[in-house]
Amino acid sequence: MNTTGQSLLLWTTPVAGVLFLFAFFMFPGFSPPMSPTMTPEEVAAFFQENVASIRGVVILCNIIGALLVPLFAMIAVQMLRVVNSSPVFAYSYIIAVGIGLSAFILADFAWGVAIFRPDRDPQLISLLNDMAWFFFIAPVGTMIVQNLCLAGSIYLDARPDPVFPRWVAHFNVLAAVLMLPGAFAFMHKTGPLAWDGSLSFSLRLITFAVYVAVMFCVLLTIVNRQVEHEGVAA
Amino acid sequence: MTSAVDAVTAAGDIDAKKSPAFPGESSMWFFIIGDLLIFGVYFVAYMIYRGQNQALFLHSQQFLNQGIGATNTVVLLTSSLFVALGTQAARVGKSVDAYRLFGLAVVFGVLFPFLKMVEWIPKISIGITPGENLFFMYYYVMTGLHLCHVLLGLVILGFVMRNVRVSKERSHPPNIKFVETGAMYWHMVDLLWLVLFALFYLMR
Amino acid sequence: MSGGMSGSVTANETCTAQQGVPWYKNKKLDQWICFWSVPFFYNLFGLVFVPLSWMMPPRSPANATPEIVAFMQSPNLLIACTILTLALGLSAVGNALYACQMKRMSVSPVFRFAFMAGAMVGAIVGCLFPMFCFGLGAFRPGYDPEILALLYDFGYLSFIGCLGCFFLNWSLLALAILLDKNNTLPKWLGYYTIWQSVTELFAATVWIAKSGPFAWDGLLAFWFNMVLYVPWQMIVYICVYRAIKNQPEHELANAQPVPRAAYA
Amino acid sequence: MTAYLRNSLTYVWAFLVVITVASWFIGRGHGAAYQLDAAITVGVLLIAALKAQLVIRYFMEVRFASRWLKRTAYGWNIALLSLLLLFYWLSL
Repeated sequence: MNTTGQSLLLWTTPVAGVLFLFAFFMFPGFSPPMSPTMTPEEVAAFFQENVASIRGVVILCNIIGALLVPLFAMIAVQMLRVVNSSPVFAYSYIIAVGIGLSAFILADFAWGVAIFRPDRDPQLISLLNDMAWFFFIAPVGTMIVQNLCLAGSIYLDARPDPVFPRWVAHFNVLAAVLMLPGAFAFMHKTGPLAWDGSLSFSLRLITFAVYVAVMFCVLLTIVNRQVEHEGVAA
Repeated sequence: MTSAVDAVTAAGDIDAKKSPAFPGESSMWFFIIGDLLIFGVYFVAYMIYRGQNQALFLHSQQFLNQGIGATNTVVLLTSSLFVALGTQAARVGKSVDAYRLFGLAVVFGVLFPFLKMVEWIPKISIGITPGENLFFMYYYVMTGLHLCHVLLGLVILGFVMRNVRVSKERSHPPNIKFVETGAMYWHMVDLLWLVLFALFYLMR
Repeated sequence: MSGGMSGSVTANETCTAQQGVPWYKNKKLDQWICFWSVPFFYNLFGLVFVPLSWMMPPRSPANATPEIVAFMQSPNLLIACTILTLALGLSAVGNALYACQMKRMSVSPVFRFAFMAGAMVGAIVGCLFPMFCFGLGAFRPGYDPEILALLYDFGYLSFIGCLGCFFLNWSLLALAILLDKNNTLPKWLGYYTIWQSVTELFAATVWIAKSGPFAWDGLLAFWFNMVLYVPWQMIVYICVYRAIKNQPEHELANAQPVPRAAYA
Repeated sequence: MTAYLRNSLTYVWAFLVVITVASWFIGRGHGAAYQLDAAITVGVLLIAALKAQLVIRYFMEVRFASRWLKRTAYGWNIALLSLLLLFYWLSL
């Protein structure tokens, strides 16, 4: 197996990271995040005032979502090297990534359609905005299952020299737990669990950012080790 | 009356005694019986819903083309005959005959979807679609589902022919279990159409 | 909807599958963890769609606007959304179990990869999206009745009318079972799975009929399909249980100690 | 190939075609509006069931099959015919 391609794809992750930071500070809806208590008229006014920046972010997020796929695909490839009795964890992981990514892209599209004609009926703009937030929350569930599958396959790795170090499993469980409160945003309009709250929004996004950064470093090491130990050409 | 036919015609059979107690794979019979039950539920439900609105059903039925329906019945019966004869031939190892007979069955089988299109397209083009009323919903769903069975059956017959051809070329007997399994499916397709024809085209 | 099938096979059986080995050292532990997550998922799934949201059994497409509005604003829908969001990832696990069995069959890998692609799309458009359509109405009760009616139609049609992905998936599964020479799953299950994929075709009428037997709450388009689907889901699950249990040791990837250099 | 013409299956087929034409003759429209007509309905349903019986018996070779299969296949046909006639009668 040649790992040049693996390394190359892996480096799309920092590109996504840079774009993510850029988008985060460019989108006024995210700094500070829009409140779920805004009335349809307020939402419509907000979109009308920030047309250019939101539009930019919608396009960027579309790309960011896709740029993160290679990282998850790399994790899946390495999961398939882990020795369990079957590839069931890796397959679950791949399907869950597909679901989570589609939800993220749908969120992005809903915002994109809202900003395409911001002078639409405020009710419709507000509906699209709500829909976007709903789909933005949805990947929480798939991330939890993804992380637990990865953790499970690491814990059960039968190799004497495991593919992933054990702490990665603990780290994945921790990240899953920290992202979990995000799912409760449907039930709260104010407070830390609302979609702009400290638990559902800040904690979740920080966890996700740290998670991506850490997994990037982990995979970098794994790919390098694969080169070293197995003599696969880099 | 069927036993009388048996007595008269059994002498002409190529080799009736070689027929097995359970033609084809037994799992195919599981499928056939289940499929017959599923269609049976739909047929009975059709009769019940028809009873609630006789006038609508009677009026809508007039738009169906009985000629094509009857032709398609004969087409499927003929195709079924060739499949049955082909199975008999395959059973006694006459691969060349079997191959020709299955070929004829496929030729007739292909006529069915063609005639179905001749029937459907003018209807749809004058605006008679499944959304027209309950009768036409039933008509399109049932004939469409049956058509799916026909198309699947043609694929299966194709595999049966391949099996027979290979046996012809290598001059060993064909895989009779597989031939029978495919044949049973094709007869079931025929069988379902016989009921469909009566229920949709003919009854009042 | 088909929860509670776990009663017939108890957790103890899986633990004693290998004689004298504690459950946590079972070589098939990964498969068993995923396997037992399925009843958990289906129970949650049933909870979300039936007693929490009362979205199922389906309401009539012919309902009057006030009825639709009242339903769309019921606050339980938001709890249902939360649970579904948390549980949706488990649908991936359930489908991965099927994909793993397909890997053991003597068929091309294209079957399991196409199956996995169908599972991804199906989870979004046939499960998450409809629930969100209902949740959106409950989240902001101030929406116009027309918007709520739109979400109502969108929700039900995508839930019950989502047939392409599932037709694909069940056909792939059925075909794989029938073509398989290793007898991983029984042949009759393959035929039963064909009916299951045909019921998906029956559901096509919900996009047309607004009332009667072919509407999304109709006798033929919904209830009859349920009569076929619910036992199928349980039977296929029991068959997968047997397949995992009877999988011979030597077939397992972790059966032999892995030598250090045996990578790639 | 002429052996196949003198096969019992071919005779069955000829009979099937004849009764198909007969049932079409019974049920054909004359250009007039269709009226509820129990005689036509019972006639065509009986012919359809007879045809189904012949196909099951001869083409599907159920006549040589096990008793279990015979009962199931013929039972389906009889049950379907009875239910169809029953619900037709109820709707009259």
